Amino acid sequence: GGGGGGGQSSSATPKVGLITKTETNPFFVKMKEGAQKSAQANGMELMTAAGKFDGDNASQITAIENMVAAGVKGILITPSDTKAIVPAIKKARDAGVLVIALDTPTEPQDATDALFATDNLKAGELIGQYAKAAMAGKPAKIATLDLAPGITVGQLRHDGFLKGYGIAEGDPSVVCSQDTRGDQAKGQTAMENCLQKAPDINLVYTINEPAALGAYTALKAKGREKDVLIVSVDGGCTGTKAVKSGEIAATSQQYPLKMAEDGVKAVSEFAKTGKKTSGYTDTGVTLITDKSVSGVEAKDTAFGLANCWG
Amino acid sequence: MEATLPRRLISTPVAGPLAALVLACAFFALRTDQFLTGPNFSLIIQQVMVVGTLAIGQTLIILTAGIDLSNGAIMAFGGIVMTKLAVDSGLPPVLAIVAGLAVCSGFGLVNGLLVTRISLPPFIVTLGMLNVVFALTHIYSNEQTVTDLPPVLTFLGQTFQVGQTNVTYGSLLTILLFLLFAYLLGSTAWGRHVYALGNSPEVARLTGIRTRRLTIGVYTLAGFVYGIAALLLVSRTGVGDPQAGQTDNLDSITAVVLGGTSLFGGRGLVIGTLVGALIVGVFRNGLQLMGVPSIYQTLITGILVILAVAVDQLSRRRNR
Amino acid sequence: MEATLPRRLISTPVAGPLAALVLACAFFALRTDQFLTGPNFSLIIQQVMVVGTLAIGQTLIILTAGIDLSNGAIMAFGGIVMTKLAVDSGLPPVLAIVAGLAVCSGFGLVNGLLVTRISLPPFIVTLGMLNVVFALTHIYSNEQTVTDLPPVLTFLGQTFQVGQTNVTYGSLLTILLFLLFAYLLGSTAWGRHVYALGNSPEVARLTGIRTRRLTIGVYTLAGFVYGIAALLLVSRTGVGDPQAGQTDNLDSITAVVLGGTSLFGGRGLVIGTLVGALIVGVFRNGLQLMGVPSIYQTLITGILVILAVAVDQLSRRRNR
Amino acid sequence: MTTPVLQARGLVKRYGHVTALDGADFELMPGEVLAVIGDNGAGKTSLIKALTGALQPDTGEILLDGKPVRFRDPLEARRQGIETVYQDLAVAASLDIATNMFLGRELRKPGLLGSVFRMLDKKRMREESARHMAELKIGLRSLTQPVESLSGGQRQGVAVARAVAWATHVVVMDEPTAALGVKESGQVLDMIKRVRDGGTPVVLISHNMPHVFEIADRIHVQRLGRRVAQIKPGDHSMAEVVAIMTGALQVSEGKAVVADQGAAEAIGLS
Amino acid sequence: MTTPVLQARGLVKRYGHVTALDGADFELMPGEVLAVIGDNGAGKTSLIKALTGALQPDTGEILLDGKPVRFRDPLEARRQGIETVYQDLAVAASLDIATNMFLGRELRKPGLLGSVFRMLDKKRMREESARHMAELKIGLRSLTQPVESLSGGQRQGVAVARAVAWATHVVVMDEPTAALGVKESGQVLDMIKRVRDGGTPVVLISHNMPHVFEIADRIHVQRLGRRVAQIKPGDHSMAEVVAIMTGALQVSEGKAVVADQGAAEAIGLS
Ligand SMILES: Nc1ncnc2c1ncn2[C@@H]1O[C@H](COP(=O)(O)OP(=O)(O)OP(=O)(O)O)[C@@H](O)[C@H]1O
Ligand SMILES: Nc1ncnc2c1ncn2[C@@H]1O[C@H](COP(=O)(O)OP(=O)(O)OP(=O)(O)O)[C@@H](O)[C@H]1O
Ligand SMILES: OC[C@H]1O[C@](O)(CO)[C@@H](O)[C@@H]1O
Ligand SMILES: [Mg+2]
Ligand SMILES: [Mg+2]
Repeated sequence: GGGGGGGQSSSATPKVGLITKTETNPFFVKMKEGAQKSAQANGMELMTAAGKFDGDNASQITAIENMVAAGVKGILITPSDTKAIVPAIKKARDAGVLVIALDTPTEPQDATDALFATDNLKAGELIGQYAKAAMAGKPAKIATLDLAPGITVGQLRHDGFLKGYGIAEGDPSVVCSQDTRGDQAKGQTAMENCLQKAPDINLVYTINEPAALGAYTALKAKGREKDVLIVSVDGGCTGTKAVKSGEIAATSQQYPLKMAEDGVKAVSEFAKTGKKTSGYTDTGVTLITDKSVSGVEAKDTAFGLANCWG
Repeated sequence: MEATLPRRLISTPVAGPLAALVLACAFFALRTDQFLTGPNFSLIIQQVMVVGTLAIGQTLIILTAGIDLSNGAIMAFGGIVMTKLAVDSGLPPVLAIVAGLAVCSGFGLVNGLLVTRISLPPFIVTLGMLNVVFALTHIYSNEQTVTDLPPVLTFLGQTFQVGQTNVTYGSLLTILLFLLFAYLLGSTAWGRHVYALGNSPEVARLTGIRTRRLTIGVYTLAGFVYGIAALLLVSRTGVGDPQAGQTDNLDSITAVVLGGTSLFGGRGLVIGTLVGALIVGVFRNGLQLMGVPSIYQTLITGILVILAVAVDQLSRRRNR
Repeated sequence: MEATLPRRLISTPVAGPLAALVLACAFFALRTDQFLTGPNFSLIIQQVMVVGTLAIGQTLIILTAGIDLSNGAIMAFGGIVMTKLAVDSGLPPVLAIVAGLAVCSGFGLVNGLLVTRISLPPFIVTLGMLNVVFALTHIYSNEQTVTDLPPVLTFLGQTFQVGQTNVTYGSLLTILLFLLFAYLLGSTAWGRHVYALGNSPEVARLTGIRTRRLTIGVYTLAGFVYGIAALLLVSRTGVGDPQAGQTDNLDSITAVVLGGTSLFGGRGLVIGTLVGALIVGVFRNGLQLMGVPSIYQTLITGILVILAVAVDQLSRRRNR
Repeated sequence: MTTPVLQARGLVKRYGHVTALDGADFELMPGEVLAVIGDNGAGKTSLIKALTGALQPDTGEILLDGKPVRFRDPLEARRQGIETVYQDLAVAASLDIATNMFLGRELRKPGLLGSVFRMLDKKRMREESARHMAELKIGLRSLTQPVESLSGGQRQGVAVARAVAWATHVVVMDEPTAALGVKESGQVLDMIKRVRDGGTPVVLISHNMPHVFEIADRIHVQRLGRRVAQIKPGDHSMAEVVAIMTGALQVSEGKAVVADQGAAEAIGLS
Repeated sequence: MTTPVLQARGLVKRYGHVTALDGADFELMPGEVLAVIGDNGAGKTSLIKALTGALQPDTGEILLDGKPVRFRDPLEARRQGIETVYQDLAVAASLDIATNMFLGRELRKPGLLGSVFRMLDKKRMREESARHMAELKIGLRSLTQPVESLSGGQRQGVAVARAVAWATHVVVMDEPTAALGVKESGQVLDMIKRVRDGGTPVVLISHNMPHVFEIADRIHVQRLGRRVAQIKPGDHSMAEVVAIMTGALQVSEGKAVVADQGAAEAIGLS
């Protein structure tokens, strides 16, 4: 037999785990930083893990198991695969661990104790509405630079954008749709090809800001950057600066730091008092633009830069 | 004949990887209390069983001097087939499983046919197949994760008690599969032919081995094993997940190579692959238990993978 | 000597890939108007230049019977080094570029040393290196994309006019690199030695080639080429992106193998790699222009990759 | 007239613009040792590869015991009891001697273990291999070494022992003694005689004229891809045979005539 | 006493529990053809590999012109003008004949093209290779084929021609005629004589006793990993030499004495 009390950690500082979708997105890095600060403030030890790519369910399951084995009190997770992670979360909860989803809801949403997240459909809707107003009745030729098959945030934002713009999936004004995996280089290639196919594209929806910047570079190479509207989601500092300089027209800003801080606080609370948080906390989303349009509520880039992440 | 047991052990290609595994375990056992426990080992086995099983098929193919980039994708498709047929199409679960196994074997067969009939390089065939099967998975599943599985599909995720430790039936099946293939490769004519084929297809042909048929058989059997991996995956995650397995091709190759099998074919042992898979699982688990931040886990894993094989090389060199 | 030019062309390993490329172009030209235009071809070259340049280094290593999984990661790190030094540390841009090239060469050197000094399999060395460099990139960059680059860093993204078409300096550089390495491999002693090494390290050693030094040189040179790829990437995207290059290792191997080079070493031409990279680029571009949905693009690309090499095989068989 | 055991007519095999076989004929009679000789590149290996299913001729036909056959692969020839030692040594480098000896016809354990579990009888295979190797008197320090670590001659010994152990109809050997020591060569020649005396005809490719003259009943001379003569060792001197082989002499109606005066003088024939 | 050109004392080389060299001595005198003979596995190849830098002996020393040397790789031996034809044919399979002939010492174009651009002079290398191959009179249908498509003998010819073309100090050949035809073997023997007559000593490993007796000035007999005798061909009959090689006779003070009566009788010595 090896040593002490099995899964029961005897160490004094309670542990909290954070499992992100990937290692490579500044969004999640910011989240980790926030969690780290909050953990320190609450006298907790933070453990982190991440998937290898967006959609990597297996690594997230493994991370949950290992964290439970390490004796964490609670786990914060941004689920890569919203349905597939549910059984593993259930096991962790059955083992007495508090599980909170950040950024992305599980399906069903109550598979976790609580959710701190942006409303992604709304994030899409906001930029859709903005685009509609900014186009001011001009006939639109739209390119959508999406995430990848089967990842809910991508789908939700795409759907939200169409809804906000007031068109349905399959509308002929959408002339080009491409997956970018949220990657700048792939976003650029996608935009180049879309322009080759339909040179008169004048509105670009992008899943996130790296994709948007890739699209901008492609447009600039064609000398089209001035007359094409790019809208995006995220509100990272790089992206918000791009809004300020006019490369991106508008973006829906989200607040990962808040998600993480609130999440760690909730786990700390649970560790101390045994009280579990529950339900959905909308961490908010704000449309950021310097060229506001009437009918859509927005904040300027000064606000955006003050609140940006990354 | 003069070779005593320890001497033999040293000269088998598994000794190095095994030494690396033992070293890694010793290290983590010293650094964290939670590591050296029955439940934790049971967990590690659960965590490596899917990639480990894929790596069995990968071992077969690499022994023939091939490579399979499509195994993770085939597994994902198999998982979707099993779960969708059972849940959406209402097929009896056992039939759904059989259908999944058949589909996976079928993809393996196609790989084998392309490799032998048109003499295409396995890298290209399975790369193409990876894309094709990936797309089919997403088209067939319509991007939907399949949930609410009947218990038969998750049976392998159930546990039984060994002493104080819960072990899943899936872990047991994986271990049995490794033993089965160690037997097939080591103690049957078929196994000898696989090695001979990997040494040199021309030599194998000249000695009267039907190399095409053998190759096709190996790819098909590997496909079947991927089907079992699909079932293990489904039972472990409790869902049918179209996103699954995307990095498992490289992960399974890693397990094979860490286990001492040559990518040039004809040399290696499937038990080495088990050790290779466990090395990766132990690193991941141990580093996580030690609370190493995830990006440093990646960094250290990179170094450790190199070190593990270096231990192997250096131990062999001493033996020279 | 009797071999007339067309005969020679048929028997070179590039003929098959070239035929596949031409067929693909013909197909897309018939199916969509926008395909067969100067600007579109200029675009395709821009889109493949980064992976194509990585694939030059990959070709060198594969010719020695090695493989490099770390090239995309090394390039990403190189890009971050160049841009961060120039923007954040205020180094003169040219020095920043030199530093980036040096760092990439350094990683190549480490790969080479591990492969030769401890006789580790290249697969494992570069897999480990992939993880290490990946982690270093994210630690060093702190996940920040580096923007506002000085013009020197994006110079290669500028264009000059050829007829009606804008061509980037980067495209030109890529083509020149391919020609340079075709020359080095085909017309210098060093090139002959690389092939001999790939044929059999033992034979190369016995004929008096310093195989270790040669191998280390090849990996280091490949690293340097990855540094150039980093510069091309930076100039193309206009930023330093820590997330870049993650699938480029497999993509570059694909280009090499599609180009007719054997993964077992000693056989192949770097010009084939260019053709291989273009095949992928043409498929992606053409399918997109035809308006094929993403997931079907993946499906069709999978099939086409297999077909492209099948064309090659069948054309060779006829020639037997 | 007796029917040849193995016969070929007009075999042609081209590789690109190299013609390896250019209408080659071949006849092996029952119970004889037939030597096939010829310069390097004369097409000897190509000929026997075509005869044993290792290579598909472009045209030409092959007859076994007078009946046309087509061996699509070496296995089909083997199934007819034709065993071959190929010049490029068909041994699997990473496998040991016993495994190589039994490759393609492994022995299984008796009883259920063998029939149901298909378990190899490694012990018996090792013992029998040891016996076969001992017959050839090839010195071996261990039977469990992979063959890649054997000396060139030892490796060749494995291939020869294997062919002899299994042949029932025809044995074909492509330069089997090329890498063998004097003693080991002697053993192989003795073994060839024993095989012949057991009634199985042998085809022997060799560049070693003393060996050929010691053992061959008949000699097939191959030149530039075809058979240019069939002779009996007794009818011609070694020097004459060499001259025929190199094209300096030609055989017409069983007698040697000078074809190339210069060449004939160069090799010391007058 | 003249100093040996190449000399070795007490070379030992072990592979696991196989001892390939067991304290082997060796001496090559100026201007001689020294034949090294011995059974398969006697350690001949291991010996010459140790002498030419291809293998690092565990212990023992090597002297070149009386001075101790250590060749850490074959290149260092080569640099001293020692050229070797290895038994396992050091040719690069996918490269053509000319490339193989010049591998490791390629010719560059004259002028800037060569010095700055380091461009190979393919034409000259092809021409010179053709000349060297022609000297050996090996029949070749094309110089641009990859060597993997050559016949066994043709391939061996390439290796021999290369060694002879480059050697300035010592030529070592490990069974160079094993795969060669009669005519080609004769050419190689002639060439060896010419090399010797040019003043370069030659080490020849061969199992072909007639060849050895035809050409060797002295014979080194290797047995069980060490030298058991050094003899002159004139002093002993072929049968005696074979007997020494197999251990049936032992040489003491220059005379053969029977060591193993049974073995001696078995090979026909009384
Ligand atoms: N695969 C191949 N591709 C191209 N040419 C070939 C191939 N195999 C054989 N050849 C050519 O065919 C001819 C006959 O070769 P083969 O091996 O039959 O000769 P051989 O009589 O056995 O010679 P040796 O005595 O040297 O073994 C040679 O010129 C050789 O170069
Ligand atoms: N790499 C190796 N690993 C293990 N054993 C080896 C290795 N190389 C040689 N040996 C063994 O060393 C002994 C001597 O081999 P070597 O090749 O020197 O013999 P040889 O006299 O050249 O024989 P041959 O006449 O057959 O070429 C043999 O028993 C051989 O099996
Ligand atoms: O890749 C999708 C992920 O990327 C983000 O938009 C951050 O850039 C997250 O909100 C989302 O979960
Ligand atoms: Mg031959
Ligand atoms: Mg030898």
